[in-house]
Amino acid sequence: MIDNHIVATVLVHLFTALAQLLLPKKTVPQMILSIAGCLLSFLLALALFMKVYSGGILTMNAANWDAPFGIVFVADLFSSTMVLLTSVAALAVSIFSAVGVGRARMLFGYFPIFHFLIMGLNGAFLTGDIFNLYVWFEVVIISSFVLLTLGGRIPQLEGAVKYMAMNILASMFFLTGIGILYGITGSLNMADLSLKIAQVEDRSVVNLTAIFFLVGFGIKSAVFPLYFWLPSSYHTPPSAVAAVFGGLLTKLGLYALFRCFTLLFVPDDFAQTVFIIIACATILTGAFGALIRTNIRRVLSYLIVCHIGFVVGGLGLCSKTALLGAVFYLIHDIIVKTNLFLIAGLIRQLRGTMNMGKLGGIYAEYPKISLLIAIVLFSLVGIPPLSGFWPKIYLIEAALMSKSYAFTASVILGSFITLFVVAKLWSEVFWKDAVVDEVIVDNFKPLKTGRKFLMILPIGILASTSLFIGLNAEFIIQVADRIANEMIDTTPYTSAVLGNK
Amino acid sequence: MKSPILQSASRYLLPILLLFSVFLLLRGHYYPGGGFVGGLVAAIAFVLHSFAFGTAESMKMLKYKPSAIIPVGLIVAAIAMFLPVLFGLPVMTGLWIEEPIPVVGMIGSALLFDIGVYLVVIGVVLTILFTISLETH
Amino acid sequence: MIKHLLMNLLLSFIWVALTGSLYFMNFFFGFLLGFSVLWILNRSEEDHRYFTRVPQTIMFIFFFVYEMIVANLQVAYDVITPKYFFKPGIVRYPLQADTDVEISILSTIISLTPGTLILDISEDKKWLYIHVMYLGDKERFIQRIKNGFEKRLLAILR
Amino acid sequence: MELLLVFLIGALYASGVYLILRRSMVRLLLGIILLGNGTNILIFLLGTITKGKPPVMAANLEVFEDIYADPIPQALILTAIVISFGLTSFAIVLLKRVYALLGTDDLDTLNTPQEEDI
Amino acid sequence: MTLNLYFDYVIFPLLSVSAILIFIRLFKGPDLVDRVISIDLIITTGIAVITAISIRSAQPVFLDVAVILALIAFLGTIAFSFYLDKQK
Amino acid sequence: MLFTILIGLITSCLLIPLGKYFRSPVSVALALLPVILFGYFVYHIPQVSSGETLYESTKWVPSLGINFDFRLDGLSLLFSLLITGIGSLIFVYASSYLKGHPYLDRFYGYLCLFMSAMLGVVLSDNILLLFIFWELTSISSFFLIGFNNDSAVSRKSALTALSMTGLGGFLLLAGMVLIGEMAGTYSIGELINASGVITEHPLYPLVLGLVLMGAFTKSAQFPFHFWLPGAMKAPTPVSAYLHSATMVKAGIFLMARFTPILGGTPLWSYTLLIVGGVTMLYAAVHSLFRTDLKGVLAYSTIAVLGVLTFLIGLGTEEAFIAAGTFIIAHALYKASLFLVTGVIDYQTGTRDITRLGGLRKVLFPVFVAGTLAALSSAGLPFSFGFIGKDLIYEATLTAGDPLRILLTVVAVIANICLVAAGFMAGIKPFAGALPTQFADVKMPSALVWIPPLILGLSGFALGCFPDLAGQYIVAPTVSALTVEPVEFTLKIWHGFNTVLLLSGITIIAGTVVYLFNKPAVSKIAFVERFNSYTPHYFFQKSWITFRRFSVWYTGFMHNGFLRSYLIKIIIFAEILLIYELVKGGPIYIDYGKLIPVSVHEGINVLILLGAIYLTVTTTSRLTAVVGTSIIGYAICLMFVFYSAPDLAITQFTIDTLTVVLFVFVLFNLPSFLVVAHGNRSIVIRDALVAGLFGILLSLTAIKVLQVPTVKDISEFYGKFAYSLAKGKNVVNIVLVDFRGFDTMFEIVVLSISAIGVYSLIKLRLKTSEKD
Amino acid sequence: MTVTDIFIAIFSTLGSLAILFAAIGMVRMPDFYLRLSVTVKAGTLGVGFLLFCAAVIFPDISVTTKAIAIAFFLILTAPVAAHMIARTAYHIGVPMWKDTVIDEFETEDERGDGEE
Ligand code: NA
Ligand code: NA
Repeated sequence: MIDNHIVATVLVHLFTALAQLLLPKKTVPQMILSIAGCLLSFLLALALFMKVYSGGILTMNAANWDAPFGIVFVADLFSSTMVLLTSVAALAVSIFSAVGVGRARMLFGYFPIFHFLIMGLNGAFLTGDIFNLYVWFEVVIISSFVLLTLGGRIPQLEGAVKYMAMNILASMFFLTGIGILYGITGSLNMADLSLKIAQVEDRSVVNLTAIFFLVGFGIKSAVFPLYFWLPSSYHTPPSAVAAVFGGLLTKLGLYALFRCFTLLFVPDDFAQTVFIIIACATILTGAFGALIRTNIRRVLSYLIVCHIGFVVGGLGLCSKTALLGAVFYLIHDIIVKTNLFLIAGLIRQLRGTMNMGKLGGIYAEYPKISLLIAIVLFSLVGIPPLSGFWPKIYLIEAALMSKSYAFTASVILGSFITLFVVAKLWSEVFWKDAVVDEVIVDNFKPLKTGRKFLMILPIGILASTSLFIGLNAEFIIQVADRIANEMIDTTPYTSAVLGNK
Repeated sequence: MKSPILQSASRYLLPILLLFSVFLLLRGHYYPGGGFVGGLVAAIAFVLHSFAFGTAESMKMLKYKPSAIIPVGLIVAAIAMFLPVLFGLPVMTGLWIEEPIPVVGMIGSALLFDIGVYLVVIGVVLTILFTISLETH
Repeated sequence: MIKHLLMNLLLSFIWVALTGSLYFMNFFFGFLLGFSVLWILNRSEEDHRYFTRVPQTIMFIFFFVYEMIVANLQVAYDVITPKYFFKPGIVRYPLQADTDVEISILSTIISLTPGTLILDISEDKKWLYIHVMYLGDKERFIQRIKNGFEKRLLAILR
Repeated sequence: MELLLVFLIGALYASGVYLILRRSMVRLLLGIILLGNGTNILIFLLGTITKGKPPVMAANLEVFEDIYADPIPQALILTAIVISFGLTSFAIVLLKRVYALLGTDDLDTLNTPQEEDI
Repeated sequence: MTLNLYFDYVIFPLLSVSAILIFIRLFKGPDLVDRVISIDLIITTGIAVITAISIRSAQPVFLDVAVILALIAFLGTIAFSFYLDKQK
Repeated sequence: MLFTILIGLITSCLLIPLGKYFRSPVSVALALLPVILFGYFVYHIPQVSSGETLYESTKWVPSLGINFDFRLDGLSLLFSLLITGIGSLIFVYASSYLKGHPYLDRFYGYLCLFMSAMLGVVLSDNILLLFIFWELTSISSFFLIGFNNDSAVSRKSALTALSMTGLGGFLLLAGMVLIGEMAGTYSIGELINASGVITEHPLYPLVLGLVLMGAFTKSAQFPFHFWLPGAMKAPTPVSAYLHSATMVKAGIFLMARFTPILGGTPLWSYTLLIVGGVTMLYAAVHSLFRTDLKGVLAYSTIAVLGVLTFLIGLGTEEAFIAAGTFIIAHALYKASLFLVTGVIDYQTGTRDITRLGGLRKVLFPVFVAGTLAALSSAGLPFSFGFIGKDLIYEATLTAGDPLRILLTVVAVIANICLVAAGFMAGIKPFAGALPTQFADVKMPSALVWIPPLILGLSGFALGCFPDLAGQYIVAPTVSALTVEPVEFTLKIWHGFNTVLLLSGITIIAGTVVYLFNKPAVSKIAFVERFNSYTPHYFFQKSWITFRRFSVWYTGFMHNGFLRSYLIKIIIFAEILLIYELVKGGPIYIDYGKLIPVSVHEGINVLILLGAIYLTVTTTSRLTAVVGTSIIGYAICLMFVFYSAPDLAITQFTIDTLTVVLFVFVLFNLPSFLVVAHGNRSIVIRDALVAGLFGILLSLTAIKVLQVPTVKDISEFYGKFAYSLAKGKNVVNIVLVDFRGFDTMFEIVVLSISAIGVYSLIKLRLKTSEKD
Repeated sequence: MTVTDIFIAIFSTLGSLAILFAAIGMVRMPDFYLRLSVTVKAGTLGVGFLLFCAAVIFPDISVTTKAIAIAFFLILTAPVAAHMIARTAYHIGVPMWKDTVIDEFETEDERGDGEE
């Protein structure tokens, strides 16, 4: 079935970026284009999601070559959900950028690169071809390099060097894995691979291949002990950029990890054990780090790591409940983490710093904004019935079911530290009086009302999305449940792509 | 480091390289070559020129900033990619003019796409090299 | 002169078309044929440069190849025998050629001939600095280049 | 021949890894380049290698009559080469900027203390 | 003895030995410029090898590679000389 | 019932935009909310007391079995009445107590939220739903405790309280999920039926531990009690509401709720008995050493919570009756005492017992309220406290346990201390001479002294007509715990028996202790000497150690050195690869399938290896670049050997351009890689790690080479390249047609990197430019 | 072997030998300038011979033109490259062989009207 709709979000971002490249010196039209593009892409993503939700998996054979001969794009519920979430996050960040990103950065290609990044993410979620996935990964990586370094401050560059080295290493692992995969199957189409890998007699070769994907995607997802790039770099770029990074980049790694380890390789006992160990260690690592940091974005960076452990654990448990929980967590995390980094940016706008020691008094001065932020913070912790709560039930249930007490304990400890850290953050940043001997640089107050609104609006959009996820958990559970089914039974996927061959 | 010998050499090498790059571009469908290599060779032609005459001189010769070529190339390629959608086909599907044209052979969206690639590569390589060169020297 | 060259090429192509075989030797043969025809036809015209220059060029190429082989052999001999015979040096060579094209072609040729290598050219383009492997006598070397490559080259180009 | 290439791949990966573990940023870059080359050859080798049969049809043919080298790994590597050129050039310029700002390419010095966070 | 065998046992070994010798110079240096001209000559030898392979495998397609090498190999040398000149 | 919860939530949400209208005394109008709810619950008393349980259900998250399932049985009713009843008085009290506070509206918002959450906890018929409200109480109490957010101590207390209850909460969640897993349901009604399945499950101890951790942390049982005294930093209405009547009782409620599910086993009983007993003794004794009024009350509250735990642990019908009664009694007198304390604090500016006295002369109505509450707390006849105390002794004495004497003794000792503490809080400030500095203390608004007075009076009212409470509230409560109807009457007079004797002893001994135990600063100093043996100290120390470990661990893992990160990544990959390679068994090579080596190919590889060696070992940047470029050229040649002309061309051009790039960039760097020479052992280590990686990759490659390859896709390309894609260079066809999408976005990658390079070099932010 | 084959064998051998001489020269020559002097020409010549073989063996004008193009490009570029690197070497002071007889470039430099 020819359905160009699948790649529509990709194309929208591509053409938005191209249009912006043609207007390099005009920041306001770029802004408008960006928001319009994101809005359009959001609507398209929503339509795609609805279509897939009601009608099942959709495929599109690029260049009209049947799978497995050409590159195929597949919108199953997992990918279309990811695209939808990406679109929501992108829309929010795009609006925030209008105020949150300086003109100088806009003049040097902030917006086009941002759209290329989103395009890359969408492409990566939708592609059904492993090498094409690599290309999308590279689009994402190079865009993130550029966004990370845009501005060229010393900490930015330092972060970028580490970020770059480890991400390129990850790509190397990924590409090596693709090479081996082609060597043993002669194919690149993921559905085709799924069938062909099952037929390979020498399982140890398959397991070896899996390791390369594990390490490659593991680095991207920032799991223990591959996570170092994340806390080295996420505190450096402008907040709008950090928001995209925090919300989406590691999730792409997780998405790929899930795709690969459900469609291509089915984890054996060893792999499951590895995943569980990784998950526990990741949670603890993130928790320890978040506990001791004082810069908001550094804290958030470690919290990202911590919560990635939750999701990876779901993969390690590999039961339906676990996958459901992991997917739900992923959905929740994308929205909340994006929002938190935007909030960090807002805080910086309000006070000129992100150091908890120097912050304070925001609650007294901006009570309503603070309460809005509180919702997001407590969503992150998983205070019921906010969004982070539901997946934890599934994760704990799955962990207890498979007698994985270490993981259960890690989830509890991770949740507890998150709670503590968030409460402390609230108390330090919002409750505490403004620190007396610190000069408060409030760049928010002098803004025009419209621009203030543009800064708050995206946070509000994302917060309401979080609320929607939390209060309408049944719907999200339905979606996650179907996604988990897709992961466990891949026949619909392969037959949708290959036609019942 | 202006060398008259290099300068005069590059004066005749530049057109040769450019011609050759177009040659590579056009026959890519049949022989080794294509948009990438073509673009790289064309870029090298200008790089050579910049070695001989200085980057500022090369920029002057190009008239447009090399970075302006990038979006043009991308748009050409994107059009080639998007064109089939207008005919109700999946993106990227090859569209062909029925009759082959002498020298080039079959003309189709693939060639348009290759031209886009060619332009992008020129733009990219020159942007990178010229930016660095202008900043440093 | 260009007119003649084009005409000659046209004739070669016609020949190729007539014989129906685009084989290099055939084309070359066609070219020679065309050249003789043109030469015969244009004997009365004043501009004879084309017809003198083609043989001159061919002669020059042969001269160059000859020089190259001889010098190569000399160097080859020196390279494989244990003892070094060369007396290297850098010579300042006064140029007669003055246009860019002339200078480049001349320096290319000098560089391509074994034993000599252009190091640099003076700002005013009057002098070449040539690295020479076997520098017996500086003046003799300069004369050899002047009467050899440069003279023949200028004869063709001017 | 394959074994020789296998050995070569091992050497490329090993040297690449060794170089990225150095303190110098230039070496880091070189290491990345070597790793990239190693990966490319690995893909090339594992996609089976064929001598003297390029996947280009002779002018008079419309399908291959003989065996030919697998074009897919070649296309993949080509893409990979070009992509890594993009990444490498960015990385090189990053090196340049870091050097310009910090006056060193010693990676160990890239540790602005946390107190300087905004 | 066929031409192919002649190439395998004479031409390729000759060229290979040359490459090794040049590489020794590249290794020894002593100056950077020595290494640069070694690269240059290695590429030239490469062109020769490609031509030989093209003949040996009856695939004129490979000559296309040689064309590119011949046309742009010198750019590296120029770049190096540019570097050395500027650095001084 | 859902509306009882929603109404509070909605009110608190409405207070965000409309708050500014409620910062004045108008706020007292908000008390209508709990009053109405109280009325609602009172209305249901007859139904419930007749043994009926009311149910209500609204779909929410059916997949998880979490719906708005509510039940109103005796237990819920008891707590609902307390929550809304005392809540009404607190709402009234607060409007005057916090009059003029700039954030009064927020206070009411939190209070409404909290009340709803509490109602949710007690009304839920689903343990996960219960948990949801449970966590909401933690959060809303966090905001209430930290209400005076400009005070550092306040913030710290809020944080500690949230941490303790939060940690317990997560454990509770795990326990509940496990229960659900065992019984296949989260519904309380169904769980009660499935009780046997759970108690006989091998994981029962774990479940019990998890659930009780939740309950103990929330209801401040030893050794988790220390957050409660800290939480007294909250405004007094909060202390009165949360820490006497409601939130801390949520833990008790939980235990009661789970009694029919998890209870009845020795493990359950002994755990509760021991924890409850230790808590009540520890806290009761502790309360005598406090000088802060609120401190005294806090510790006595903890002690009472211990008593309640203890009673639930006893598990007899008598114990349940006692617990039910005592909950009411305690709520009434403790809330009253807190409110009285609040008035004293508000009017005199101090809560220090050593400085207070004689206030009856200036604050007479308050004095009445305090005295009534203190007497009820002491368990004097005609007070409801008296009934409660009697029932406790009855419960311990009829425990039928070999330990009943011990239990009774423990109860008596604890109660003696509680009597003294009650007097200290309710009588001491009013007794004796009025210090001169308090002579001009004014009478507060009636809104402040009426609520404690009502509470004190109702304590005595119920004391006189105990069966009113007994029949309508306590009995249904007990039957909710025992899951069968119970019959009993609460009487003031039981005749002369052991219980009366014990009551008498308690009151007399308590009064003696009160008279001889002079609160003094020296005593605090005395207690502080034992600080390092307290659980609080232990927890603090552990937390500090934990933090230190975090600092060390984070510093160790994330030490700022890129190469340390990279080596960890590589070693991780190596471990996995080694495992799989070893597990995969020996590696075979089919030499027959290999292509023979030609001289030039071999030499090419040799040169490659040499160039690699040169690149790795050289100390000159430029030589390293020369080395890499040779590597690139040799690879280009290799591509020619193996039929890849397109690759060869691309590799060559790109390699040349890379050289140019390097050259452009490198020349202003120093030419020597001086920093490269590190510690020799590091070099060896890195070389080993790198070498191992190479070997593993080679072995992997060899293994993969043995797998037969499938070529159907590339054959398809060969077959249709010309007929369908109209080209003869298949690689190029793949690039622009078959896999054109790759190429399209590959040029995007290139473009982005060009933009990046451009901006990296050109963009220089001024320090003034913000993000 | 046909006549063409023998013809090709001879010329390819010549070509390879020329390159071998260049390589030997590369190793053996005492200074940079001498090495450069040898290599540029011998290398070009060697390739030229081999290209001639290719032109002969493939009966196709496109191959012939390609061979000519390669040779032409080499002749065009090799001396330029050699000149550039030699000049640079001289500028940065790469030493000449001890037996060098005359260096007029140096005197030029001293006169001060050398480049830059
Ligand atoms: Na000799
Ligand atoms: Na010469």
